[in-house]
Amino acid sequence: MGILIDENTRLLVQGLGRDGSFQASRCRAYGTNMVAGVHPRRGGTMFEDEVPIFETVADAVAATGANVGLIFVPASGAADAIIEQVDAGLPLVVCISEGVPVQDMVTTLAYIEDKPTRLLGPNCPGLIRPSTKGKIGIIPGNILSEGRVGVVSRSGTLTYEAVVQLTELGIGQSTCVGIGGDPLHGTTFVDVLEMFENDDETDAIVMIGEIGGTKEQQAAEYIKNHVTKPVVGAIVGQTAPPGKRMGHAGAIITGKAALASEKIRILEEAGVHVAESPAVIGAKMAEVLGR
Amino acid sequence: MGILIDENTRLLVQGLGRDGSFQASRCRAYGTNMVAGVHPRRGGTMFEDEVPIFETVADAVAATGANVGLIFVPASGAADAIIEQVDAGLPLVVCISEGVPVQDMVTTLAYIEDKPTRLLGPNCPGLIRPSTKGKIGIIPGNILSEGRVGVVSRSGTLTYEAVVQLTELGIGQSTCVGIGGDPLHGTTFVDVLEMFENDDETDAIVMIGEIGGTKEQQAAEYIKNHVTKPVVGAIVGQTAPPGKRMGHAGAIITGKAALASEKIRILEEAGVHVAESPAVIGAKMAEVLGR
Amino acid sequence: MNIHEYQAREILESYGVAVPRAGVASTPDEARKLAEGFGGRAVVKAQVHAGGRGKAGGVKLVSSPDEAAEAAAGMLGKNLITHQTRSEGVPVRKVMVAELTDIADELYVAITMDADAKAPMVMASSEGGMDIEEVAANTPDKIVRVAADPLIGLSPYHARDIAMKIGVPIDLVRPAATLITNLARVFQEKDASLVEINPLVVTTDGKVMALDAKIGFEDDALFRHPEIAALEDPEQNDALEQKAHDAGLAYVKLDGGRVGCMVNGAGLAMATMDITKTAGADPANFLDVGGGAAEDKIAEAFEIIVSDSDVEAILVNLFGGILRCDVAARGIVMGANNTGTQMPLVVAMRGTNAEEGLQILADAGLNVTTVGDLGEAATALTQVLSGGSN
Amino acid sequence: MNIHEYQAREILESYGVAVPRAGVASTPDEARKLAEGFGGRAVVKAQVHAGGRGKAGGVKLVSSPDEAAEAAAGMLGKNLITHQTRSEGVPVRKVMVAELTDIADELYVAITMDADAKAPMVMASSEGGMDIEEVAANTPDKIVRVAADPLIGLSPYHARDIAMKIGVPIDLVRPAATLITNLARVFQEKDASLVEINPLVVTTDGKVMALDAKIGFEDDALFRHPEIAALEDPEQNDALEQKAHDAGLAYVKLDGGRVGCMVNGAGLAMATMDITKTAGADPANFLDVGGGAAEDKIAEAFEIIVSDSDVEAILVNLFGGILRCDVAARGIVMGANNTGTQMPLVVAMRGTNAEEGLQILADAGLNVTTVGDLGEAATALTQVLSGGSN
Repeated sequence: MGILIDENTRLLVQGLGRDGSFQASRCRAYGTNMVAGVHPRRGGTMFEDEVPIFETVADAVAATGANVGLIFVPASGAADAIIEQVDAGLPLVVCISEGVPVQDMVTTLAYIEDKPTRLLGPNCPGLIRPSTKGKIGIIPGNILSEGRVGVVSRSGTLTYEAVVQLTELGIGQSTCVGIGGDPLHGTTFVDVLEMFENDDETDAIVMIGEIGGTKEQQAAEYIKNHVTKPVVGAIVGQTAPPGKRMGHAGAIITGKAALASEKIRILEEAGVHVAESPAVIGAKMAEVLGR
Repeated sequence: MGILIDENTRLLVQGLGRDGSFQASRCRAYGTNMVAGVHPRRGGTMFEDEVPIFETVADAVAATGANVGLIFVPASGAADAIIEQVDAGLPLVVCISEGVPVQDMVTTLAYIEDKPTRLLGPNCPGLIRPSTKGKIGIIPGNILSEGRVGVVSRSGTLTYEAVVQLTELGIGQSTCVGIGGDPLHGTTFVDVLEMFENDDETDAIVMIGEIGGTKEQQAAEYIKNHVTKPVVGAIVGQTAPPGKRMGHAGAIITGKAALASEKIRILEEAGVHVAESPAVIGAKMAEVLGR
Repeated sequence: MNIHEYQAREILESYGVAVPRAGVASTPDEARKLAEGFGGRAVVKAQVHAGGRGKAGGVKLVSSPDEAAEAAAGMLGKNLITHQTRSEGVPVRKVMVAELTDIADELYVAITMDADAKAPMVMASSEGGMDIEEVAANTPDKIVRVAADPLIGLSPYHARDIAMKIGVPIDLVRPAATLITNLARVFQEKDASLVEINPLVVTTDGKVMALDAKIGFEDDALFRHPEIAALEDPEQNDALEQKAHDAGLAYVKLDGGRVGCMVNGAGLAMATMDITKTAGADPANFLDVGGGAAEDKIAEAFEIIVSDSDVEAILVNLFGGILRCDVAARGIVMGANNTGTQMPLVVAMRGTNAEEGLQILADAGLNVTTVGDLGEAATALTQVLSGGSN
Repeated sequence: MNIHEYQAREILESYGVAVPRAGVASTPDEARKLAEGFGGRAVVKAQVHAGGRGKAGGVKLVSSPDEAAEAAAGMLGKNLITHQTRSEGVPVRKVMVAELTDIADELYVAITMDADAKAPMVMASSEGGMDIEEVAANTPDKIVRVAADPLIGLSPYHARDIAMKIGVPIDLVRPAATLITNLARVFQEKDASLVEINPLVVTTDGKVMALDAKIGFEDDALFRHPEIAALEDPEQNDALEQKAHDAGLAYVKLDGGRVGCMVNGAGLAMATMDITKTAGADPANFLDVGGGAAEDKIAEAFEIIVSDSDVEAILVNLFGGILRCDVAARGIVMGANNTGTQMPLVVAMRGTNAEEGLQILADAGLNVTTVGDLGEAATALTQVLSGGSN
């Protein structure tokens, strides 16, 4: 079964600048079926000689039946790109762009609330599913191995770290999802936990959180009440001082609930196996799985 | 059965200035159960020694179980009052205020779209239902007689004219609803026509339209497909010149569809009995009813 | 409320919309100096609240400062008569002098409020510089219509899409889209009823520019835009309409009618106008005295009707509610006394204190025919107009 | 981005928010003249980007122009040290001199972004003039919290409700509500991260006024507010943080740490900091070099870490992706050469061109301990810090 993407995934990439083109190319190389690109000034041309580029998302969807959108446009235009993809009816939109103004996300999240589109991100690495060779985003495909552990994280490179640890211990992954480091984002921990819980390809879950906000608390609440599969957790930022933003717009300690220690406590209360340090996420999962 | 209000109607009136107080008093005199007033500076006092006044709509609803809101606040605050009443969960909100900025209504109508509240107005005379002695607005109670004809209109005083004609011919009314003269308003002709069609207290319908917009066309389309009860129609503004606003913000001829003659043609095509002049609305209904 | 082109140009400029360099002149000499500043070649445009200026001689291309002064002299202080003005035309007090623009393409874009979409609607076309209603009638597929979202406004991607669809060259799509987005911001932030750019031009040196601009504003929202309200030019309006507006009355002068109408309520006022037609006459005006009019306001309304030289008879149709008929009657008597008119009145009064009101009119010795309803009013009016009397 | 109080006051004033009369002075003489304008009685406030000024001597009440000059002289050109500043304090270049206000009541109102509500959140309290975090901790029921609607903003009725709940006298509820609505407009239209008025005062002569104002802005949205970006005062920031910021690096100086951290990715950077802790040391900084850093940017990041005098060892943890490890290694070598440092480096490099990168570091003769993962990094770091070596 799997989550978010499958064999029928048809990828549309919006924003084919230097980084966007590089990453779109990597998605294709991993095996993802990219069916369309969107670039207002390059409509009518081809991407890598094989994928048609359109002026607008609506045109691209109409012509190619694309069903997943991936956004690499600059932050100033990212919210508009999300809305364009939502209006075009794409069921899944993944926004990689970092630095989207938070007020733009206030508007955008409210706008899409009653729309049938799921948004992942912004400021996220996207997702990857080894079993179907599906990669929507920038997670390096070579570090993954196919398997039955789902990974969900607020961070990009830290996710890679965790995946490497798992892979090195022979523990493969079902799907790996980065929900992003911004305080206002689309898909949440709870959303992904629910998908993994219902996914027959996933046996256990790694959830990597960080300081700031209360999304980990909401995840803990959900895990306690709804998740039967084992969850290994990690929270980074134990050494971060209060009031300082740690790179991610959302990673800032603004009160007790935002502290790493508080999040760890609540996750442990919810039955999550919290790794003692980010170096032992893989080891913790091996322990939990009895390997 | 009846429409919009019934024996359980509990009226809240917001905006108890000179006109609002006068009209609230008339509603009570007609027999309407007014349970609360709202006025920020008069919270804790009583209206006419019997009805408590609250500072906020939420407080008033919580304390009194009000289920219909009536708004008389000045136009500049009318949209905010509508939103306050919607947020307080009132299922029916009637806004009498005239001159509400159209951009305020753009926002307000979009805001309430997925809320469970029905809005009538703004810039409307409200509604009145003789059988339950319910009056929510400013339609003079003394001109009505109880009966089985439903009346719906964009105009205030013209509605009174039609009601007087009916009453003088011995034709009583079930409910009389003014949807208002603004181009952007809540409840439409189609909404009220649907209610009358489903109302076991209504045998026939009077619908009074005017120049401007295409709401009468939408009504005609609905009547053709869904209304089995006889409908007598009237359209005023046959002598109005194009491009000039006839008092009502919505009463302006901006193209062919806005013309009275065009609306009459389409209503007649839909099977509506259109009165030859506004002077014979009652006579037309008498003819249709075979009296 | 309407404003002049030069005022619209300034508003657009403050929103970052590209417009030609221009200035406004009240004298031929000022026009000369402005044209000098643009190197002599310029366009001189009469500033009036009406379209059709070009055909009426209100727009002149000039190729020297002297010609600019001459063109301005030919417009300033005169009345300009176009197909959109009343018959005597409207006075020209100012001209706008603008630099000439080398045009590669003329496009059209406008924003209005759309009652069905319940949101601002952008209408755009590749056919700029023409009468857009003709374009809409003859080649409707050349009009692009996109509604803004009521809550988040016009999305940039929509603006880009519109620019592409009306044929903006691909390299200019971005500035054109920004311009369209800014027009939508003007519309929304200033409570406009219309923002119309005709033509929107692509210049030969690769710019997108609003060559002519028309902006109208919602009267109901002027209270929150004092800077806009201050732009009003009462002289451009019909004198009677302006007087009624100042008195807070909804009044519209109708050409060629001879029956003055005085009614409370817009719908009933239109019905009353229609009734005069069935009586074989044309209404001279729309007039709604409103809900709670006091005696002196009624008197003023009456005087405005009487001072219309086309009017031969007056049809009064009042439905007492908040308005009390006795108060209205006293206002009519006051107005009649002030003007000394002996014009015949056909009067229907119903509702609050109607009998008292009719008695007051009768006691005042006015030339009144009292009727009971709209049908009787039509009959009575026919009699009155055919020379019959009560 | 933060701005000074006097700048925040000007923004509020432009939105119609009532503020005390005030001016800004760079010299004692200017302060004297301002105080004269207010009749001598005034408050002199040091303009620094930090709270806690009162207790630190940065706010002085004066009763004559001379006293104002004296107070200003005591602040200007000095560093002010408060509990919110770094240990050496921040320089005072300007003071604000404001008229004294006769206060009847002190209230509190602030707007921040709320991630759970996904909308701006108004927090208000009857307990103004105090540390609001203490109020929240001790008497949470004295804090009113109301979220603005994400699409239509803060409704006037909500603002009115807030004003009533925090005890604004009934006759002043309307102006207080307007003030709160205007704060919400500032927050939204200027892309603020914080608008805080503490205290919001009710004056003895019946006005509602923002006596002290703090406004912060979202860095990510500064591109659309050049007028706000221009208000930045780099001198108020930590010098290293400012240098990193100018270089486009996300860097935060951490007090008392001795292990410099150089990482790509914010999450991995926090993880790396946490790992240093497990190795028995404190991290000296947070540093994310970002996704696609070029050689010279890496070099600059390295130099910033080295120039922190607290740093004794550096932990490099890079995950090659868009970032290529060979490029990063060359940047590190460049930075090491530029600074001449011999500091021990513990380096984990994984992903794109990792082996090539490690080889470059080895060839350069730097004091490098290479590790394979985070766990090994902790072990190696412990050894390095205890004087052991590779």
